[in-house]
Amino acid sequence: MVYQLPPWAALAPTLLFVAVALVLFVIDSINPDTENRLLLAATATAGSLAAAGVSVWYLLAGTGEAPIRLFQNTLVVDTMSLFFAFVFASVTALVVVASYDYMRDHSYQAEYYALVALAASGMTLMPAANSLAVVFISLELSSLPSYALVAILKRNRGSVEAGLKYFLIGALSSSILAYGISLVYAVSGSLLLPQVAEAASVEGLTGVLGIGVLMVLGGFAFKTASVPFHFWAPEAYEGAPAPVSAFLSSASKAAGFAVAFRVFTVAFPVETYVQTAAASIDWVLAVQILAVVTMTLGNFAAATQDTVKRMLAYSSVGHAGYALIGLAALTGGNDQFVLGASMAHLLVYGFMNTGAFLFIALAEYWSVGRTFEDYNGLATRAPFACAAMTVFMFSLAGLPPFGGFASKYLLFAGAVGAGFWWLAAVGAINSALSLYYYSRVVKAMWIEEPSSEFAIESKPVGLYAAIAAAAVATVLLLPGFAPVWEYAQSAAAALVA
Amino acid sequence: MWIEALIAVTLASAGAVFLSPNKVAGKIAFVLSLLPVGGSLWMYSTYEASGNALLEGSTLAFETNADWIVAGPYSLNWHVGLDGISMPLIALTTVLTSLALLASWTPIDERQSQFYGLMLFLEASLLGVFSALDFFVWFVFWEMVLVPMYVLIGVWGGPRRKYAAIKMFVYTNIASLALFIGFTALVFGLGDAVNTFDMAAVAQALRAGELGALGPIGAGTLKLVAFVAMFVGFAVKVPVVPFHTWLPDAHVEAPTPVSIMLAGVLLKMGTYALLRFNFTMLPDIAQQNAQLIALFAVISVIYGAMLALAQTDLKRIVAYSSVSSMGYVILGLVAYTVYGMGGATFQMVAHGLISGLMFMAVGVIYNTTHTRMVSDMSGLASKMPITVAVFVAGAFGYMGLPLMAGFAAELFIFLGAFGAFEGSVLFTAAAMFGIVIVAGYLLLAMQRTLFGPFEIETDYEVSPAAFHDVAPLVVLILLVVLLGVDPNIFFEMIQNAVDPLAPAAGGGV
Amino acid sequence: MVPVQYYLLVSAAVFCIGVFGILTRRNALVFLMSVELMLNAANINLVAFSRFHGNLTGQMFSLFTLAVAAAEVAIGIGIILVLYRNFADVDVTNATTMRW
Amino acid sequence: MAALSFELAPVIAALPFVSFLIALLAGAFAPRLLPKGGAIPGIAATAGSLLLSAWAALAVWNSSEGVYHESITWVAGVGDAAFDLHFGILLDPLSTMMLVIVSLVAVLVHVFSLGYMNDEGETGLPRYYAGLGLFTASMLSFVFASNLLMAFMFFELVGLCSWLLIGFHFREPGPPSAAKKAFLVTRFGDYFFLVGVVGVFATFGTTAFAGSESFPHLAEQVLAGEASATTFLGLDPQAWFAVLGLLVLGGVVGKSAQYPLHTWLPDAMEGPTPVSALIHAATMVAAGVYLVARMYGFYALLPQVLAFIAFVGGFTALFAASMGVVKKELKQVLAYSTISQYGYMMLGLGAGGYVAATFHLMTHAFFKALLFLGAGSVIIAMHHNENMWDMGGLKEKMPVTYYAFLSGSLALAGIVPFSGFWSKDEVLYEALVHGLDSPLLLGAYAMGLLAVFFTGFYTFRMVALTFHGDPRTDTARDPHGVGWNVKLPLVVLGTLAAVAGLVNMVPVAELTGAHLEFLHDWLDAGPEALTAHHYGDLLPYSSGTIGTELTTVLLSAGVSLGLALAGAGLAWKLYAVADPDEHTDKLGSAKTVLFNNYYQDEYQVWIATGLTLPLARAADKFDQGVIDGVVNGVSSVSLLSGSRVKRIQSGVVTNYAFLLTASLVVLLVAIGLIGGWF
Repeated sequence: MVYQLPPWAALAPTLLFVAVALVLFVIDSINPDTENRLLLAATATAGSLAAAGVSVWYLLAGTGEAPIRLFQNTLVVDTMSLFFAFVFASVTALVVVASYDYMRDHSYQAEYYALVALAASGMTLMPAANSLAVVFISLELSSLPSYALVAILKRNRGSVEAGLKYFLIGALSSSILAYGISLVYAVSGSLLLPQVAEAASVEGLTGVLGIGVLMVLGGFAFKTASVPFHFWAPEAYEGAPAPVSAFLSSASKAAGFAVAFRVFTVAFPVETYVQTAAASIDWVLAVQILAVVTMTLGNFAAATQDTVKRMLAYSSVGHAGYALIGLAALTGGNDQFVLGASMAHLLVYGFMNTGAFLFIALAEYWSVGRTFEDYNGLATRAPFACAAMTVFMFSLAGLPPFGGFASKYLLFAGAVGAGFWWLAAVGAINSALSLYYYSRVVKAMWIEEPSSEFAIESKPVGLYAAIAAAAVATVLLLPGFAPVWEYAQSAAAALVA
Repeated sequence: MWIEALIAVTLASAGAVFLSPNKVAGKIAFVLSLLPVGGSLWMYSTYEASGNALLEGSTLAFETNADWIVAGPYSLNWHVGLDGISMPLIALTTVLTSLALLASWTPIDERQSQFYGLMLFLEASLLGVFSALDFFVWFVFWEMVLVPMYVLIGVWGGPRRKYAAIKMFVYTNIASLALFIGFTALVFGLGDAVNTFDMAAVAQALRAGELGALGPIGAGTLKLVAFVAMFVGFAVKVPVVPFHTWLPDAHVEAPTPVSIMLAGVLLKMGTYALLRFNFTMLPDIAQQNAQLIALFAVISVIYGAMLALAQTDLKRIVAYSSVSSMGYVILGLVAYTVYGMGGATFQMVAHGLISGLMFMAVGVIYNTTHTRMVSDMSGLASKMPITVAVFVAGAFGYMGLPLMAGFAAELFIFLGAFGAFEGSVLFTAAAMFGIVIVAGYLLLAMQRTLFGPFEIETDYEVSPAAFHDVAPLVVLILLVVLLGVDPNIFFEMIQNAVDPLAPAAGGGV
Repeated sequence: MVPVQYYLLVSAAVFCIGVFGILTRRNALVFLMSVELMLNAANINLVAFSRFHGNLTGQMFSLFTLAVAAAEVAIGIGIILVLYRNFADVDVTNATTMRW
Repeated sequence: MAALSFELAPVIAALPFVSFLIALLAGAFAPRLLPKGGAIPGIAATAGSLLLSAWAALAVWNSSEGVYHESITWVAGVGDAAFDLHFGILLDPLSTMMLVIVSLVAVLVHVFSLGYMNDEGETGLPRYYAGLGLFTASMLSFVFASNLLMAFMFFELVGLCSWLLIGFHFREPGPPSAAKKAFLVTRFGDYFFLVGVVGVFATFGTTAFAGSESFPHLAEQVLAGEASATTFLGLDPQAWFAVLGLLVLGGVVGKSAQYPLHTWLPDAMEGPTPVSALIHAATMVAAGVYLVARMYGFYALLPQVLAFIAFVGGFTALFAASMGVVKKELKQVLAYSTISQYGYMMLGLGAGGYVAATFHLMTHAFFKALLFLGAGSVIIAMHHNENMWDMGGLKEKMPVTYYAFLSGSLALAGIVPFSGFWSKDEVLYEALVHGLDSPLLLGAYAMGLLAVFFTGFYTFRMVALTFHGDPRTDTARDPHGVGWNVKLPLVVLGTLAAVAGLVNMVPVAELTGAHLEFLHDWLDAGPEALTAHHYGDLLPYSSGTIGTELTTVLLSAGVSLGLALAGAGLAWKLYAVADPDEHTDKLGSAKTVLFNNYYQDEYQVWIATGLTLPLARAADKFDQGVIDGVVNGVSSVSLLSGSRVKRIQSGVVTNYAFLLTASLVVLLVAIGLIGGWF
């Protein structure tokens, strides 16, 4: 390569999102009453695709293989951060494209897309954060626009209620996180993750440090919608506009995991904190408890829902439990496999879960109704979209030939490999239960007779395109799982090896 | 590349049929399904392999081994190939699918293109299951089977189809998860000895005793636990009593062609996997617990047969008798003799053909009479003679009439099992009593439905079945007789493939 | 010089007061205030230990926290406004259309 | 030329099989092209088999080794300890004799069927002749089978054919039921047989009947301590071999309708009468006894088993004969007589009378086929009414049938000089001389002897009621005529029934010293290991005599003849009158028992429908309720707990805050305690 990009260019995905947000603000300022939805959506789409493209390019070019450290090591760009940047950017692109149709009657178009872009920029920063300060700020940067996005349907009681709950729990959680950070700082005297790792050797303050660590864990648990910080999730996902639900349940969750992976492996490594500390801070055990409770509660609650969207909301909680296995099965030894599996799962999950919520968006667009019964016989009206939804459901349930199969089973394999076969077993039981409620959707669409007459007047291009893209990605991610796995493994290697 | 081509052609056919109009989907699907039939027969005719695919010193037919996912410490390979155990099952799958498609023309009268597309998709998955030699690839296909099955039962099934479909779906999925955990635990327990999920590598390392501890679990316990997990996982699929209750429901509700596939091929996945995994990889555990496993087998045989005796629905009778017949396979496997294990494999093929035949015949009767209850009809023989003749022939095949495939298979199993391990004489003798009960319930059902004065409770005109309904029946019965008269068509290659497994046991017959 | 443990105790007390407020008050604005208390408890720690450790990281971070808190309040007030518009109250326990 | 006749041996069985295929295929696709519904190909095929069988018999006689033994490998075993499975042909005096008998009876039955089936306008003739063809083919293959496995296989096929033919009139309710019963009961016996076959394989690694690698030979060596064999269940060779012998015997008891598996046979009368003739005389029922004779070299080593065989045989002979005395239907009487006669054969075999039993097997084949065909003729005449009380006086109307039937009856009753006398007498003689040292055998002999009286009685009761006295119904007064195709087989068999006994007139031989034991010579002609002589050496019995051997012979013959005459005479006195009474009331309470066949059917039906079926239903209930209940219960419990657990999401955000905080505190405390922070 002749020309070497400057180091800050490693933050290109983040910068692109920030730029998109600013451009949208500019457009909005020039013509506040613009009716040109296409321009706004296209700008946002272009920005997200560019961000995704840049992430892929960097990954392929090996940019992150030697971590690029910026701003006095408070930001680090490595394979892992680029990997997640790709996840966020692609989910954002899907959401933005879908929103073109979904938000067609909305009056604050530019603000909507700008908020999405801002949230995305916060998310792309999160996996790169190498300082607890950056962790907190990037987390807030992604959260604050999200609150607004959830409540953006101002006249819709559901949306507002969802926004309120999300916000209140979020505020509480972020203050817990902040307090936790302050306690960790109290013991370690630094906010840089590698230096925090050394705090484990401080004598006498294990209790303070331990409380700090668990409170930080709580802050991340909020972001990932893990029990007991999940309470906002069912309502927020149900009440929010469906594309926003997709965004939150896929990208935002993945961001929470990304930051958690880095913080817990770099700042609170298992070797020093859990195994050799003066008094053990067994956060792995805490995560294991959270993982088991999260997947169980999420799946069991999802099994008996009446509305599809809320079922998906709970299933999203359940998937948080699966992804937590990545942290819960860390042993300080050969952790790359399971951690990488968890990352790969989050990527696949990004596509399949986004797709599923976008199908809900489509159904809401058609005013089909919210319950399972309302979906009865939908396949006779919209076979293509229903086929895509079937792909998402089966993939979420972990069935081949879809991407969710590979990632989920490798995740379980990772847990077994780490010696936590019981974690995999609990996951397995939950997974089987999830098959039940996912297949309820399939059953409603394909097997049941239509219960009511409704006409589908239009087939929105944006939604269809987004759903189709997500479905194709979900299918191709099984045969094409190799690159995902490869980069997930090297991303994990960047943290634990 | 032949296996890939076989699967790809089947998948492409599935896609083509999906897009074809409903009216001609059945015909297109049948014609397209002849391609894999031809392919598998060609493969059979050029088949050249020796030894067991998972053990040292084997050469496989049509083998491909390519990287699929290589990253981190473990690699997953696209590894497929055939040995004497899988080749017959591949042939069975293609042939039975074709015939099942033909048998679908009459009963499937809505959403045909979807139905036939899914059937072909199912076939592709099954071909994958029987040819894959890397665990992960195998598992992909193994689970892939569930998707079309669920929809096939759920959409085109009987009145309780939704219940049956979801039960089958969830139950067998739990089983898959159990076996997945069991197997991966073994792979990871092997530590650095094996860094792949290749079944052959894992099997050889396990047999070489390289299993170490996994976390807090010692090697001995790990072996046992993994064995149990995998056994339970496969036992659901087989199904072995007491994991069988999904099967009758699924059978009764499934449309005829799906029942044919279910009984004919899908159940064999379980026994095939038992042979490939439990009995090949952990022979010491299997042999230490031979009596217990044999007890499961005997209970399956006798209890399944007793249940069949109590049924009043023709399809349920055949469904439960499948439970009974698959018990013999378990007995043969645990014998660890060439006759026993070979007979078990042969029984997979034989039972596949015979149970397919029985379900098909019941289906033809149902198409005409619109009832399957034994009490609702009698004397069908005078109205549909050819169907009844084939039904009778199939039923006698099921009872193990000599010179039909079922007898050969059961005989091999009995020969292999008798005296193979401590107490095997009694277990074998007990299992053999199944041949009396099976005769009892089949003869009873036939006497009531097929013979006696003609009567029927439904208002449908009973007339002889159409040619395309009868033709697959006749083809099947001919195949059953052919295999019964000359089992060597498959048995020779089967023996060759199971022989390396048998000496591990030492004695036996 | 005041021992650093005292700051810890004070911050813990403030934090607990904030939590107590969140758990007992139903008014959304009070809820916000309580959250501010909790954040400030964190700030107390940060500033105190910044001094204790002899680096400015903590103090710098507390400034960020203040800024973020302000932004949070801004969003919060916005949401409370639309809450009031839709539910005619700022009682956070009123909005229970979605549950189970 | 001998070689060619042996080479053609497979054709003996293949010919009827071809006729089966012709009848089957032509019947399905081109019924019009099938001459006489398949009878002509069948007759041609069986006649061909008869000729080839006779030729093979001659060849065996002339061959230097007296045996022809060829086999092909059906399935080759792989591995060190494995054994091959063979199909083979064993032609020796015993098998060729049986081949001739079977094919002869088959030809005659085919011819008779022309009259009984074709002329009566039956439908489904191709199916009928296909069944006959397959039946004959299976039986012939069974007869020349060179090993136990092959024998078993065709034994089973014989069972299938019996099912097909007994249930020929499938539109009526009775025949399908009878067919089912026949198959099931014999299957029950065959279960033991199959276990035995597998056991023989496991023990000896071969099931061949003949040769140095045959299982009787190996067993002999093992018992002589010259070789060793694997035994199971911790038994010593002698006991284990006895177990094997008894297991195989299970199949014999089933097929040859010995007590307690005899119940299928009377029901099997639902089949067309020619089929009954075939089943009883030459094929199915004969198969069992033939099997014991075939592997006599093995049984001869096992004294306990022999005693058991003899006892079962003797008991069955008496037991069945006693039931025959009260039956009303012509064919029922014959059915019980069959059971009884096979009991004699078993008695003979068990008592060490290999030649005697084989002799009786042969003579019985002739006279029983004759009696059934005669009965068929009567049934044609009576428009398919089988009740003897509706007959009477048919003697004048159908003389050919009468005299043929009478010949058969005299043979059955054992009246000198008809064939049955010679063979039955020899059986009883063997039982007597060997029984003098063995009380068990003597008991069996006593039962057999007593049965002679009953046999005479029911036989002549049957003859008298059918042919003598006044016609008791209009049909009997004006019977339907029968054609040549009915009379020809009757004449042939009538002659044979009268004279076949001459081949082995033991008493005469003893009396005169003349060499008249042709059958004995014939059965001694084969290879050493398969000869009657060799068997005699193996047998554990010692012979006793009453006085001299001559007096014993005469005494035995005299007593049995006397009893037979007494029985016959009593029947004649009671029933050969113009208007006979039933006389059954004189039996008192025994009458009910006899009419109900000692409640044998009842308890067996009870085992099937009163015990097994309820057990199956209970299993079904258990399956649905408990096993499936657990499965469904797990899902219900899961869903219920799901609907409970989701209630935690109350919708009130302050509750969420509380739960969140509380959980965090709990987690903190728990981890803190575990970690030892405090």
